[in-house]
Order: sequence, then C-alpha cells, then structure tokens
Amino acid sequence: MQNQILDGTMLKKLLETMLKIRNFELAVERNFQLGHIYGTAHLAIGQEATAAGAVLALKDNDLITSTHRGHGHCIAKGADLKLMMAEIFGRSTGYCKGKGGSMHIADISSGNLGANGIVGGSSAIAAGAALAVKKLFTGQVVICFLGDGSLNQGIWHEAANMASIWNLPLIYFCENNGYGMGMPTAKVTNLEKLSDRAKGYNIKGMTIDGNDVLAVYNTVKNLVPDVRAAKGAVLIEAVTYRIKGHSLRDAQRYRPEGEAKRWLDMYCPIERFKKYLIQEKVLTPGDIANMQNDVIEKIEEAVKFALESPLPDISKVAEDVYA
Amino acid sequence: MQNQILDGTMLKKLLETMLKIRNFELAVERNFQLGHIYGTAHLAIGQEATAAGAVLALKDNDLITSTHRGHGHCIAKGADLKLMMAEIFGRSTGYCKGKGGSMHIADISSGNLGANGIVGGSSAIAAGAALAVKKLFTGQVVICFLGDGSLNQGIWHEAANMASIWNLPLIYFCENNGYGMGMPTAKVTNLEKLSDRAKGYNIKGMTIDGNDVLAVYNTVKNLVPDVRAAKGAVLIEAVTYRIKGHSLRDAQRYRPEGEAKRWLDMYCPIERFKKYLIQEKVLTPGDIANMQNDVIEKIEEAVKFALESPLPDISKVAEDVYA
Amino acid sequence: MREISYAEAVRECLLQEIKADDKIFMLGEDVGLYGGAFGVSIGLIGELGPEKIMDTPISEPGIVGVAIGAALLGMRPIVEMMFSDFLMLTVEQVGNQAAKMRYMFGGKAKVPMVIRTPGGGGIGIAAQHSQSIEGLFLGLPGLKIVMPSSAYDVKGLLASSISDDNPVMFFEHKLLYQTKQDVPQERYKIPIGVAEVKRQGSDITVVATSFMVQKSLKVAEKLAGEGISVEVVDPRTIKPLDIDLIASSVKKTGHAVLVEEACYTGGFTCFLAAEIGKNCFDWLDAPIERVTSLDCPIPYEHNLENAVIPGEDKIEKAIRKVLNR
Amino acid sequence: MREISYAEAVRECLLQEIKADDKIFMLGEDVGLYGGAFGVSIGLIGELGPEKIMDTPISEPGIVGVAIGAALLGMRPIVEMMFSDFLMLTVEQVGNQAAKMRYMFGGKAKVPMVIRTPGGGGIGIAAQHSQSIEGLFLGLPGLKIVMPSSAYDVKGLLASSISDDNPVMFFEHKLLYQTKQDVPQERYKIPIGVAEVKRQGSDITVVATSFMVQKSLKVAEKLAGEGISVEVVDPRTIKPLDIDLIASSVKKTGHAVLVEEACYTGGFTCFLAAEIGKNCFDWLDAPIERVTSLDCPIPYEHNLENAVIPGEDKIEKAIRKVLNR
Ligand SMILES: Cc1ncc(C[n+]2csc(CCOP(=O)(O)OP(=O)(O)O)c2C)c(N)n1
Ligand SMILES: Cc1ncc(C[n+]2csc(CCOP(=O)(O)OP(=O)(O)O)c2C)c(N)n1
Ligand SMILES: [Mg+2]
Ligand SMILES: [Mg+2]
Repeated sequence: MQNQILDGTMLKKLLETMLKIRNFELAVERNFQLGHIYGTAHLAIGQEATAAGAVLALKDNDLITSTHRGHGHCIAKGADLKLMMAEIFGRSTGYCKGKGGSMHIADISSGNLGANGIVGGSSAIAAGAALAVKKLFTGQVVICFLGDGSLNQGIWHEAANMASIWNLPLIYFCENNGYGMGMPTAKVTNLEKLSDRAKGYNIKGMTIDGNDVLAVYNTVKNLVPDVRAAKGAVLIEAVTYRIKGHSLRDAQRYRPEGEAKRWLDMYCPIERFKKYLIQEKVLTPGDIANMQNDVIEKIEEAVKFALESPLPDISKVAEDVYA
Repeated sequence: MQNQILDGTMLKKLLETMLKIRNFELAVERNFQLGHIYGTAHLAIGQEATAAGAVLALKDNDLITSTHRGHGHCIAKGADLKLMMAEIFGRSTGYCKGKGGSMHIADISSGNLGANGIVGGSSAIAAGAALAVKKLFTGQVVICFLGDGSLNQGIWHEAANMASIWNLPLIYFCENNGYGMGMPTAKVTNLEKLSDRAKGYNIKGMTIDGNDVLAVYNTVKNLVPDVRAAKGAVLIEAVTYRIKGHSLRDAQRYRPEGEAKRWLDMYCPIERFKKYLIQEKVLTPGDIANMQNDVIEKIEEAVKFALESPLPDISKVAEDVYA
Repeated sequence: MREISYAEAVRECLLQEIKADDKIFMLGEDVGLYGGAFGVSIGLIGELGPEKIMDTPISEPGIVGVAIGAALLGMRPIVEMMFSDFLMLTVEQVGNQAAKMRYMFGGKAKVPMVIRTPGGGGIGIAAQHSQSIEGLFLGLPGLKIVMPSSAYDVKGLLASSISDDNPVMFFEHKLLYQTKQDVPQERYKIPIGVAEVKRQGSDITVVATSFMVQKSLKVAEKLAGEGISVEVVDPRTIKPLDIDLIASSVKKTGHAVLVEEACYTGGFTCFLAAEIGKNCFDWLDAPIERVTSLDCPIPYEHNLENAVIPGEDKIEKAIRKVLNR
Repeated sequence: MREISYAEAVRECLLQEIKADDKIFMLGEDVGLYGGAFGVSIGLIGELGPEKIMDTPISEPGIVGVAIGAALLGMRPIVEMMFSDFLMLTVEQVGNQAAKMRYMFGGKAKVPMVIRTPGGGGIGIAAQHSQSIEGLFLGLPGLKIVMPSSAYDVKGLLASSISDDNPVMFFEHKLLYQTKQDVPQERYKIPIGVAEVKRQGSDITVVATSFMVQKSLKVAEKLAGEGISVEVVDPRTIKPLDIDLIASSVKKTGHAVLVEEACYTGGFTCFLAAEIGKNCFDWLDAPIERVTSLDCPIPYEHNLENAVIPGEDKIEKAIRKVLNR
C-alpha cells in the first residue's frame, strides 16, 4: 500500500465507503435472487477501491459521470442508500421514481450527473460539464468513470480530444476490470497499458493499482489541483477485477474456473485495506467489525425502505418526458 | 529530396501523375467558373505528391478508399480521366452516371473503393476491406486516405483499434494539409505530430514531408511488405498544404494573406520534383514541357468528352437503389 | 417436425448458411464464447471457429463499417447488434454508406450484409435497451427491413436476408426468443416483401409486427368466442411493404387496426396507415386505429413498462372501438 | 420594417439572444471565422468572442454530447450542425441521452439545448449532403422538432427554441437562407407547437413544411387564377404537432395534400396523414395525397435532383387529382 500518510478520519471513511459498496451490491444480488428486483444490474464487487478512492479525493461539489456499473460511484458521491435501493427495486420513492433503474440513477444534487446505459455514453457529456464549469467559473472538477471497454467507443475519442485542446478540468477514470462483458480486455485492445491512449491526445496518462484504495486516492488527490487549474485533462487507468458476472444474468461461459476466486483471495481491495489499517493501528479488528455491522444495518434499512415503498403510480407514467 | 534511386520509368510516372492531378483540378476549377459544373468540388492542388507517391507505391490490384478531396487519389489509381470529368460534369457517361458526383466517385475495377462525403466515413470501410483481404487470402494492401480533420472522428478511432488488434493489411494515410475546412489543424488537435495518434493503438506511426513525392513513395514502398504480411497496420501523416479554398465555394475569410502563395512558391511538390529530375538528369526541361503538353491534351479531351456527353436520363433516376 | 425456439431457429439458420457459403461470416460484440447477450450464438464459435464468428470491440459504428467494407469485396457479413438501441450509433454508416453506396456509385457496387438485432421491451432494462426503432430506418432508401414474428418465419426470412444483395436490417424481439414452433430442419427461405395472413377473419383486419403479432393472435382467439372474426396480417417485412395483401384484407373487412411496439409518433404504422388510407379510402367503414407504445421512453419498473407498451387489452379495446361493439 | 434574409434573421436572433443571456453560447464546426458553411454566423465571433461562438473539431457526436453536459449544468448551448445529414452521426447522443435524460432521471434534470441545421437539397451536393431527415427524430420522445419556412418565422421560432427547457431540433433549409421577408428588428417569439395558415382557401388544404411551403404558396397563387382556392397550412413545428388547426382546415375544405421534401416512405407526412385520417375521417371527400421526394438517395446532377425532389408541378398535379379538376 502506498504510504503517504492520511488522517484517520479519511482512512476510516475510505473503508466505510468500500464496505457500503460491497454490502449494497451483495444486497442487490440477494434481493434479485429473491425476486424483489426485476430487470438487471451490474455489480461493482471487487471494484470498491476505485469508486471510493477516486470520489473521496474530490471536493463535495465536484462532479462525476458514471456508468452502467455505477452503484459504487453513486454511493461514494454520497447518495442516499434508501433512494438508491428504492430505485433499483423500482419504487416511486427511488431517485428516478422507478423510471430509470440501476443503469440510470442520477443524483445531480450530490454532483452525480448520472449513470449511463450506453458504454462510453457519458464521455462527451462529462466534457460538456467540464466546459460549463470553465464558463461558469465554479472551479469544479469532473471525473468521468469509464469501463475499459468504453475506451473503444468513438465518442470517447472525440471527447478526449476536446478535453485536450480545451484543457478541460476533467479526469477520465477508467476502471479496467479485465473484461468488457465476456471479452477479455486484451482481446479488444493491443496495449500494455490502456493509459497509453492518452498519448494520442497529448494528455497525461497513468496506470495504477485499482485495488489499492490509497494508491487511487493519492493519485487523484495529487492530480486534482492541476486539473482544477485547467492545466490539462487526464486519463487514469485503474487496474481492478470484476468479481461477479457482467450482470445479474451472466452465465460466465467465458471465464476461466477459479479466476475470480483467486482475485478475491489475493487482491480483495477491502481485505487489503483492512490489513493495512490494523497493521498501521488505525483501527482494531473490533472497530472494523463494528463498522461492518453499522454498514449492514444501514443497507438493511435501505432494503426495508425499498420493500415498503409504494410502486410507481401508473397514471404518471407519461410525465417527466418534457420540462 | 530523398535519394533512394528509382528507375526512370517510375520517376517519370510520378511526375506525369502529379501533372495529371494538377491540370485536372485546374480544369475542374475553370469549368466550374464557366458554369459547366453545378454543385461543388474539393481540389487537391498542392497535394499531388501524397496521392501520386502513395498510390504508385502500391501494386495495381491493391485497394484504396478516398475522401471528399479525392480526385488525386482516383487519378493516381488509374481512373479514366474522361469518366471522371464526365461524372463531375454530371453526365450519363460518368463513373456514377451523374448520380454521385465529385464526392462519390468510385472505380472498384481499378481498386478505388470510393470517395466519401462524410469526413472519416471510410475509416471502418477500409478496415473491412482489409479484413476481407485477409479472409480471401488475396494478399492485397488497403490504403485509407484521410484528411487531418478526420482523425477527430470517432469512427476512425474505432477502426484504428480494430486494425491494430486484427493486424489488418491497412495503411491510414493522413494528408495533413493544415486545415479542416477553415479550422487550422493546430486548433483542433493538441499534437506535435498527428502520427502520435498511432501510439494510442500500438501501431506504427510516422510523419513525413507530403510535398516530397519521393519521400512519400519510398515511405509507402518500404512499409508495404510488412503491411501486406499482416504484421500490423500503420498511420502515416504526410504534411502538405491546401493551395486552394476548401471547396469551389470557399471565401477563405480565415486564411492569412499570402500563406497559400508562400507555400506554392516554396514547397510546390511539382516544381520541387521537376528541379530534382532535371538536376539528376532524368528529364530535360524540354521533356517536361512535352509531358506537360501531353497531359493537358488528355485533360482537354476529358473535358471535351464530358461536355459532349449526354445528361442522365431522368426516367432512370430511381434505378440503382437496390441490387 | 420438431419444435424449436425462435432463438434456436436463428442459431440453426446461421449455422447452416455459414456452412453453406464461405463468404458468410458473423461479427459482433460477445457473439463468441459468451454466445451473445441473448444466447443466440451459443456454441457457434465452437462449431465454426473464430474466423466465422468474430468477437469485436464495443465499437458499433466501426463494426458496421467493417461489415460494409467486407461486403464491398464480396463477403456476406452478418452483424449482430447486441441491442437494437445501439443501432442509433450506426445510423450514419447504415444509412449514408451501406444504403446509398450502390446508388452513389451508379449501380456499380453491391453491399450484401445483414444486421441482426433484438428490439423491444418487457424485461425491465429501461429506456436505452428496450426501444423499437425500426421506423427510424424506414426513411433511408437502399435498406430492406425485416421483422419476423415467429420461429418458423425467422429462419426462412434470415436465410433470404443473408442471400439478399442489399443491406438488410433484421429486427428480432427479446420476448420472441423463447417462443416455440415447428421448424423444418432443412434450409428454406421465405421471400422478402411478402406479407402473410396469420389468421383468417372477416370483420376486421389487424396488421401487427414482431411480438405484437403474437399478442394480436391471442386477442383474435378471444374475440372469436364472441363471434368477432379478426383477420391478423403480418407484413413480415416492413420495407419493402406488401401493401397489396394488406389492402385486399382491409377491403374485405372494411376495418383496420394497426399494432406496433414503437411510439405513437413516427413509427411504421404511420406509413402503413397512410398507405391503407390511400389504397382503401372507399372501403374503410371507420377510421383506422393505431395501437402503439405511448410517446415516452420505456420506463424501468415492470408495471410502468407494461403501461407504455401495448398489451392485449389495448388491442382488444381498439378492435371494439373500430367495430363499435 | 426592413427586409432581411432567412440567414440574416437567424444571425440576428443568435446575436440578440446570446447578448441577452450569458448562459447561451453556440458551438459547431467552423462557426467562427469561416462563418458556417452557409455563412449564417459570419461576423458573430467578432461581436461575441470565441467563448460564445466556439469552433469545434469535426466530431459531431462529441459536439452534441458536450452540449448535453453543458445544458445539464444550466447552460443553454446552441449547436450548429453543418449539414442535417451529419445528425445521423449523433442519433445516439440526441435520442438516447438528450431526449431521455429527464425521463430516466425521474424529472430531475433539464437539457435546454438547440441543434440548428440546414436540411434539404437543390444545390447539387448529392446523397450525403442533401437529405431531409427530420422524420428520423419523430420517434424519439423528449425532442421537439421545428421547421421554419420563412425569415419572419425563423427568428421567432429560434428565440422560442433557445428559451425552451428541452432539446429542440431546429431544421433550416439551404434554399431558404436567401429568401427575404419583413422581419422586426426587436426580439420576438413564435410559440412552439402552433401551426399557421399561410394562405386562406376553401377548396383544399395543402399542409407543407420548410421550403415546400414556399413552393406550395406559388402553386396556390397560380391555381387561384383558375378559381381553385387553396389553403396552405404550415405546421412550423412538426413535434409537437398542432393537429387541431390542421384538422379544422381539412374539415373545412374536405381535401388534403401533404407536401414534404423527405422520401415517400418514413417521413413526417406519414404521421400527418395518419392523424388527419383519424381526425377528419368523416370530412374527407377524397384520399389524402402525399407529395414527397422519391424513395431514392438525392442524386448529384441537377436535373436528376429535380426529378427526385418535389417541384411545383407535382404539387399542382396532386391538388388537381384530389379535386378531380
Ligand atoms: C454502446 C453500447 N454497446 C454495448 C453495450 C452492452 N454492454 C453493456 S456493458 C458492456 C461491457 C462494458 O465493458 P466495460 O466498459 O469494460 O465496463 P464493465 O462492464 O467491465 O464495467 C456491454 C458490451 C452497451 N450498453 N452500450
Ligand atoms: C462528418 C462530417 N462532418 C463535417 C463535414 C463537412 N466537411 C467536409 S470536408 C470538411 C473538412 C475536412 O477536413 P480534412 O479532414 O482535414 O480534409 P481536407 O478538406 O482538409 O482535405 C468538413 C468539415 C463532412 N463532410 N462530414
Ligand atoms: Mg470492463
Ligand atoms: Mg485538412
């Protein structure tokens, strides 16, 4: 683990956020299996460090755009777990009144400009938000979360070029989790490091260990001042791994036996960070157990809230199309 | 000029091709001013060396895709000047029976898969042709001509990535003529060399003097064997200059006074090559004058053919939509 | 004959056609080991190999462009577009290049390719994965548009589409994949441009596409009990459109209800209604009713989704309204 | 009042609106020094500066996406899409993102943006630069679609579009840019969703859009000499559609001819014909005639182009056919 010392509060917040994400996703999976969730969702289990580390390195009023695998980003940005869970359960109390679901959760008030069902679909939207930030002199930074697969979308290329020529206060944060659905990243790109894509636009690019939450946090923290000062956009590749299937409906025919288990056993971002915190005497195993219990309680409250929330009012289905 | 010795026939062919292109374009401009051409066209005056050098370095059965500024590529690939001119005049005898016009001339029989009215529009089509070449074991090479502006199109990015991962026998040949319509290339990209874009896909990239026909010819000639052997796609940036306006209808509000004249005076690819040929004693000024006269004669024949050709038969307008 | 599902019929057709002509190959996102998002191509890469079943990056316009280039050289590519919604990324390559190339080049090029893609809603994946956007391609000359509504039709129509020398947009439907029907093992073709009467009737003509054909047949069955005789016509290909068969049915019944899953505004039934109005003006005893989705994006929650997408209730209501019973 | 051209009216509106609200800015390809492919923005960068008149790379989907992101944060971007054909590259960002965001987010977002773009043919630049593809956006809920047919309308409708809180597709026409009309100097608005009777008549209703309104008015003038009284209605915005005004005109005349530059299959008049058929069934004395371009790409050569795009002759023929005189 990178040893740049952080104050205890932030270290605890990082762990708590990762625990929230992990347990939220497990609850989603469980409730899907229980038949409480219709449709599908894409879980970020194993990728907690990227969301937590990157987002917590921002100021509260900074902005993010997210992806189809966006629960983690949303939680890290401070979304209300109840409203998130309710949305995924398709309830009227959800962030989108049940109209959006897992792939379209947005919480603009907390600076989350929205998940996106289209791979790479928010690449230019994030650039536009960064452009507005410059025009409005609000001094915000925008992080555009992307999967490795989305770097092969044309619009990312167009947006990255504009981010470069206009020096937008924008970080493209690519979570390389080894797969785009069933495709190994190595089969659809010919690069050692995906961050080499940055060279095509003359922007800064770096590849980091996405399962080391401190590496993620410190990398973003160190980059943000220059990005905020509009000294140039950045592409970060955070190497991580997708522990679960692509979606809740993935048979995983393509994945080598035991690969996921190996990653979880050896590189689980949460276990690694727990070890570090204990060894650095920031937290005791007991503290962590308590934190875990508090988190689970919050998640259960969110599930309860979702289950008890009313379904959307069908008579309002055609509302919200136009402002 | 690069001094890799070529036999006289090829040297003469290079000059003759450039003269054909230059005079063809001048004839198009003249006949537009005379009102013989309706619509518009994009002239390659000043860019003769890229088309001639790149295409003549290929085998006859190799393939190209072209752009809206495609007359030069088409001529170099061996198209019939009469049929080209007739198409631009909108006559039934033209390559496309008057249905396509300047931006859509194709001559598949000579290996020209077509100009394209959409910037970057042929990026993936060329990759698909290269894929077919691999599947059919025909051993052809594909050159996809592109303007500098088209490197900012998303589809080029997607195609370049596929060309890289599939090792397609494909050369992206970018003619950087300093402008995309009225936009200076430097304002829409943040790169010293546009060929740096290649780094984002881990393919070979190189930047050359596009007004030095021997540099162009030798570069392509030297690359082709490996490309043909499917050892990897390539991106070539050939630095050149657009002497005329973007199209026949461009008021050129954006261009500094005298810039075009300076380029023509100092870097005209034809004058430079003439000097070289005379100094190397490949041709005498008299030989060149004769060649110029022969070319002009051919062009005038093409204009005559076009003018005397019948207009398309309106009753056939809705034909050729479906095979 | 054996019963197989719509998805199996597509798979069998792909296998048979690709084996029969070495110019044919399929490409798309996760069509290989994954077997496609809806499992249509499961096993094909094993039987045919990665040259015939090509996995691609997530690059929709690029994939279509690659298919066009290959088709120009005589190959017969079949693109699987994972969700029809993603076709929105490819409208330029499909509509400007594939569709127009032959015309722009004065008839000197052929672009034989098929884009297969599942459309429609019903599985709770919201606005960007549930659309019925076939109508978006109606206005782009040079394309053919096919919408098979059954396992039998999908095999025969796909075979015809693959052998067609033009770009064909082939719209499957998520909720049809598991529907079963008797399907011949051997190869066969159903001609493009020929509609079919799926059920004979005399009181009213219901013209429906894709999954809506199945819903309409259920309604027809139910109303038969009341002595309402509904004729259900499936255009099967919406471009070219077999207006003759449709018009003769409407002339016979004097009443028409048009059913599609696309929105009220801008879908195929708008064109169809215009055509029927023009061809059957003197035969229509009542205004044509169109049963469509509401003019709003497809919502996530299941009940909301069912409130947007036309159900049997709405089809029945429309029939009763037109017949005034 | 002074006469100015359609292009000047657009430019004046842009200048006035951008000056009036610092949230408004324009971006697009060569909108700066070049002044736009059709000269609409000549001089604006000088008066407003490069922050308000932003030149972009040739990256259409990216440009639209950037506008969406800026709009989400409260800006009011105006995109100039150099040719409407290039919108085909942006259908995903326009139709999946801008149009659906508000709905997907449960009404919690606004995307106030305008995409201005010239459509239509007539200047000999062939299949990829001459299309009328507005119909392609009809089936995408969340969008408004405006098609001004005169200098006066374009200024007032653009002002309304810019102040609208939804994404608005604003289709200008290459051949209208030089047409002149009295246009007030001061700012004014024409409401979106309100059609206008451009010429009163009693025998037949001609509903036309964009440049076809001008052609239809000429035909109406000519036929007036023969005592044929033609009412010309301009929807001005095709989505939302002012069907009430159109239907009342058709009910009055009992005859309808619909004129648009898009292809026969899949354009706006298909929807319009369906709506008129539904609303005016008992009033129509003859089938509705649609006058459109042929179902083929726009050819290059001038006479071919004029054979594809509907001219006054075809409009007149359709009127005579419907009136049977
Ligand atoms: C444009 C587009 N193409 C395809 C899909 C289907 N799809 C959804 S997620 C996904 C894989 C994305 O991979 P990656 O970007 O690496 O994100 P990850 O799922 O690994 O987090 C695909 C192909 C889509 N949603 N959008
Ligand atoms: C997708 C698309 N966007 C915009 C245009 C309009 N346009 C035609 S050529 C051109 C400039 C292209 O620049 P470049 O690629 O450098 O080629 P050049 O004209 O310099 O040869 C533009 C903007 C187009 N034809 N297609
Ligand atoms: Mg991934
Ligand atoms: Mg250029």
